[in-house]
Amino acid sequence: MSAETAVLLTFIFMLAVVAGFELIAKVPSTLHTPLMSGSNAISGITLVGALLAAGSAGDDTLAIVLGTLAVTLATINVVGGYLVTDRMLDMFRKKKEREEDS
Amino acid sequence: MSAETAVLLTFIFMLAVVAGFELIAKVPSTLHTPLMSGSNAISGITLVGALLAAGSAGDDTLAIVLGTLAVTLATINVVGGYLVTDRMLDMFRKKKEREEDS
Amino acid sequence: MSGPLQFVYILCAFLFILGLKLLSSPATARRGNQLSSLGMLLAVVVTLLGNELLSFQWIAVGMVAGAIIGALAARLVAMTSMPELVALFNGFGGLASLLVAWFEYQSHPDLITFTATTVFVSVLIGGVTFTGSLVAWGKLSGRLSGRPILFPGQHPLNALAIVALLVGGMMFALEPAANEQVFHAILGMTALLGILLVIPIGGADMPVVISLLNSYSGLAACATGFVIQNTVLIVTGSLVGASGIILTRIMCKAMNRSLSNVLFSGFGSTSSGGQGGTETREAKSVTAGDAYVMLEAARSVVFVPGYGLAVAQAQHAARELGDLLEANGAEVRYGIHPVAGRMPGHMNVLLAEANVPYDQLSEMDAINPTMDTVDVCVVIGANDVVNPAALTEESSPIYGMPIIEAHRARTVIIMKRSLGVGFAGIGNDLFYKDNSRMLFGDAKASLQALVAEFKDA
Amino acid sequence: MSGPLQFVYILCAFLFILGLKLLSSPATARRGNQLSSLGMLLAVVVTLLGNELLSFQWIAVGMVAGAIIGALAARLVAMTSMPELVALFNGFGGLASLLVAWFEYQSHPDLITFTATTVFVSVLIGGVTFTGSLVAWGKLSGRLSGRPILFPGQHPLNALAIVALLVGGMMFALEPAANEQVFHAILGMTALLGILLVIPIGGADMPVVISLLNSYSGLAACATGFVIQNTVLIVTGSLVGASGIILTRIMCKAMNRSLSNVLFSGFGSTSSGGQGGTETREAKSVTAGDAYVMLEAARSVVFVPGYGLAVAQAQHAARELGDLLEANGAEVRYGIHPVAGRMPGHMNVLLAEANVPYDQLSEMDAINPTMDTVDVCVVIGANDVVNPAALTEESSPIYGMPIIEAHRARTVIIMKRSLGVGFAGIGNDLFYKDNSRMLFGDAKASLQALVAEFKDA
Ligand SMILES: NC(=O)c1ccc[n+]([C@@H]2O[C@H](COP(=O)([O-])OP(=O)(O)OC[C@H]3O[C@@H](n4cnc5c(N)ncnc54)[C@H](OP(=O)(O)O)[C@@H]3O)[C@@H](O)[C@H]2O)c1
Ligand SMILES: NC(=O)c1ccc[n+]([C@@H]2O[C@H](COP(=O)([O-])OP(=O)(O)OC[C@H]3O[C@@H](n4cnc5c(N)ncnc54)[C@H](OP(=O)(O)O)[C@@H]3O)[C@@H](O)[C@H]2O)c1
Repeated sequence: MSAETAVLLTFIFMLAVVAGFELIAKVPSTLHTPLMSGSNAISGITLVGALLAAGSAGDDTLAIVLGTLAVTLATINVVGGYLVTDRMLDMFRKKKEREEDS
Repeated sequence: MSAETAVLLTFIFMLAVVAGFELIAKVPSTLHTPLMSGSNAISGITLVGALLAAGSAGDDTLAIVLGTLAVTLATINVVGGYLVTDRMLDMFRKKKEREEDS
Repeated sequence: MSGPLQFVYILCAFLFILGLKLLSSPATARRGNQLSSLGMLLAVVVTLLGNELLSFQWIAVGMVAGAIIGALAARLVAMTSMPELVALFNGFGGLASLLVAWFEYQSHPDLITFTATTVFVSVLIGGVTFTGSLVAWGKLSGRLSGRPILFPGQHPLNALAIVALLVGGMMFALEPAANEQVFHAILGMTALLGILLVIPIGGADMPVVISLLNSYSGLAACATGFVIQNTVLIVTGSLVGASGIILTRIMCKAMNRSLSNVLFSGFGSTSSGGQGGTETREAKSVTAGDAYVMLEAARSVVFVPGYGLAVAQAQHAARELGDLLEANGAEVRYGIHPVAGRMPGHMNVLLAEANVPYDQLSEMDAINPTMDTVDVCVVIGANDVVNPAALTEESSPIYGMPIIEAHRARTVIIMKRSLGVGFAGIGNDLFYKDNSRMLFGDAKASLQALVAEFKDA
Repeated sequence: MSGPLQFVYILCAFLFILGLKLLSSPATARRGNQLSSLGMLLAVVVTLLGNELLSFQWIAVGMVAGAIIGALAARLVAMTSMPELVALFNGFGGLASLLVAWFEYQSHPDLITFTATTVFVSVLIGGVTFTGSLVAWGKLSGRLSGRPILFPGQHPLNALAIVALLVGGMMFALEPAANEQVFHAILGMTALLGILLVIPIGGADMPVVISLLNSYSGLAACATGFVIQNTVLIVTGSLVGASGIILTRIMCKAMNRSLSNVLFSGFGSTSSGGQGGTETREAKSVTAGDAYVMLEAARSVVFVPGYGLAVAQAQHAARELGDLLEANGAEVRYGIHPVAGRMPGHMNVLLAEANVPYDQLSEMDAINPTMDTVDVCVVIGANDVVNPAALTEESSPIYGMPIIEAHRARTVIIMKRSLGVGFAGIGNDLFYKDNSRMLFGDAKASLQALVAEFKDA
């Protein structure tokens, strides 16, 4: 990795941390459970690494098992995390909305 | 510029814009005048470009004039901007602090 | 991966950020979550298209299986079991990153030291996250005892395990190809360490543990991002890391305990006994009929739910009573303490499930200043979060923790099964105040009895 | 520039960010500004050390001269002249970036098209910022008439100038070396364009213009940052750009006008006449003695300052009266409208100069809900920001703009020199309400008369 790239990646890291703290500090306590499950879903981004692994496993059985299992687990994390967050958030209704529904 | 560097710089731009909007939206209206003069001072970062110019001017008279004038003006912007902001902010006191002073 | 596809990663990162931003209000939060998942989908598609992968067969198998399991789990779980489900998902995420690192090593055993180091870090964090989250899941779901498991020599044992892991990691990083045995030992040790670190922590502290593990997995993603120069990993990792750290800090602050106290003190190991035994004062107990008379006359009512509401699954009954009180002309609000229940925002999710509109859910800081004008405050299965000792008794372990000041209401009705203690394991003066009335029994049963009184009237 | 020094740029950017973050509270803002200036110092030092510069002689000359001028200007200017000083500094910054771009061209006339394009963009934004800010400075300081200067064919002329500039820019970008004449023409044209664009805008709209020009210079810095691959320029440019855009939006929203209305409508060209002439109702005028009697009996007083406070330099007199009222047992607050005066936060700075503690300065949204319980509301040289027409009269040009609802106080005392209009050029029903009393005269003189009454009593 060139020094230049290292500098740029560090810059990105610094800015992402700042943006992350600012944004998350603004999430109201009402939504802390969805925040927890939602950021858990985002951390399933390891799926990207798992895909690269499973897609290049070749013939080695252990490698295939590792890659496929990694994809499965990461997908559970991503799909389950987003869906459960969606299910929770769908329940948050304003008084007005609630009356319109019923 | 390599494609990779372009991607990284765009990333930095995106994150800086997000961080900038989040941070500045939080500045209370009480401090909007210092914010204006302070961000004006920061925009004097062109000083960096002016320094590079004035430092590599060589013998060309026009180049020397341009470089030196650029350094002068950018320095006015930076020094004046920060000092005037400092002067304003120094006046903002809590009730308690004010009583301690007098 | 080619340039244009890299630009798509910027878009993905932006969608994750936008998703978090929209989470700042319940009205936009759902759209935010959807945008975030769109970002994830994009990242997956770009990864599949932009790399020359050998075979898609195993990818398809894994993704289909994972999607089915994930969707079923998300749809079927009860809202009251949310904490354990998040713990489980978190564990799966940890195991996935461990497996990716293992795969990396398996396919190229002769890694350079730098890469081997990050493989080790990924395995370490991933493994600890996996078994630690499983233990947390067990404690939260009641499959394991919630009591802290303490034994003599625990701290030295943990220290030993950590030292052994670091030594093993060093050996592995320097000569990965020659040290396959060491790598397998590391795998086992990290799994063990996760268990060892979490068993001495009480069940109710599990949300802190999960947040912390989640933030570690974010930091691990950052580290990996630097290694494979993947920007989206760096950004996502930072966001997840920041979220975990902030949630951990909020919980510790609301419990008025330091993080190291949560992790190492075995807090809650004495909770079931408590000081209840030495109590000589008498609490005034009432029947549902008496409580009905008080509520019927009240113009302003505040419900304060706590962990007992979740245990009794009483959220729907609470909503029903609230609606009846409103129909009866009273102003009804719900006062939500930030750490009521067993995870941050727990009560909000339960009440939202029961269709309580979120504009009726008031935060602690909004409800306290108005407490003096409240006619009846109904405490439903809450204990520590309404304990006035936090304000007055300097010797109390929860002294300094902000509480919902229920005792300042004209009348307080407290629904719980006994005079027993809550999570912090300490007695509660509130039960013995002049304006307090205990309505003993399961919270759901008590609420239903009140609902019946209103309907009969 | 070598790697390690590049890392220092990250630190600089972080210091700028931290500086803005600390600006979120008056208690920490000063430290934030100092950290930000430290970041700038670091950036300068790193630039001087990390590049092989030919000579430091001219740098020294420029920096010493600039520092002396800047410091003197910052120390000597009166607080009431802050808007024009910011305009002037902004103009200097614009000219500096124009000169840097010119230098670039002067030293390597055979630029590649891409670089030539950014040189053109820098010259364009820099030049417009320079002359535009100078015009703004002239209007704000009274050296030029504040009236919008409108003439027939203005819009076509501007369009022509812009088209000519774009054609020139294209020619220049394609063959920079051969087109020196064109470049000089571009220099002249941008200067002219800055003047043309700003003269049709009324004096009171100058803060919007300055914010907008400032945000453009941020965007120009971003563009330059991409060209010379300088990260700190990109980040700083984004921050400045965001700040300018947000401030512009706040001002437009608080005035309930669109940005294009501000820039192109010649708003304020009819302001001096106004509808005052057709008024038949009588406003009740009082003397300082009468006003003293009302204030003496008041338990709760709110001051609402406006542009007239700045004109009269009445901030110290207001503070003195406030202190006397407090000594007399009244609760005294200052209700600050976000666009009272002529720049955002203008009133806050003036009152802070007069030593009013910032915890007494209440924002509009905090003061309005309590207005019904206020005994006396003292309006000091404010007009539009307390005009109830904004709430009720759909035909009014300011309809929809949020105001400080002074008319809801038990009694309103209005200090101004006449029944004349304010910036928006419209009449104000407040002056004719039953609970309103006009105290005519210069605001400072009226306040001093009241102070004298209190001291004599
Ligand atoms: N939310 C978080 O993020 C989080 C994280 C970590 C720790 N904590 C801690 O958890 C505690 C939360 O406070 P809290 O007031 O919500 O709960 P609590 O203090 O743990 O008290 C819960 C009460 O509910 C009662 N209860 C249990 N089952 C019931 C049922 N079926 N019907 C009626 N009542 C029932 C219990 O009394 P009986 O046995 O007499 O019925 C118990 O006293 C705090 O100490 C907090 O620091 C929270
Ligand atoms: N703050 C910003 O950022 C900003 C930016 C752009 C535009 N604006 C606009 O500026 C206006 C600000 O409203 P405002 O209420 O502060 O001011 P205003 O509506 O412009 O009214 C100022 C009043 O002060 C009086 N006055 C002038 N000199 C005085 C003196 N020496 N003693 C006493 N009174 C004096 C004038 O009345 P007499 O002549 O009768 O004395 C005038 O009516 C709004 O329309 C706003 O939209 C503000």
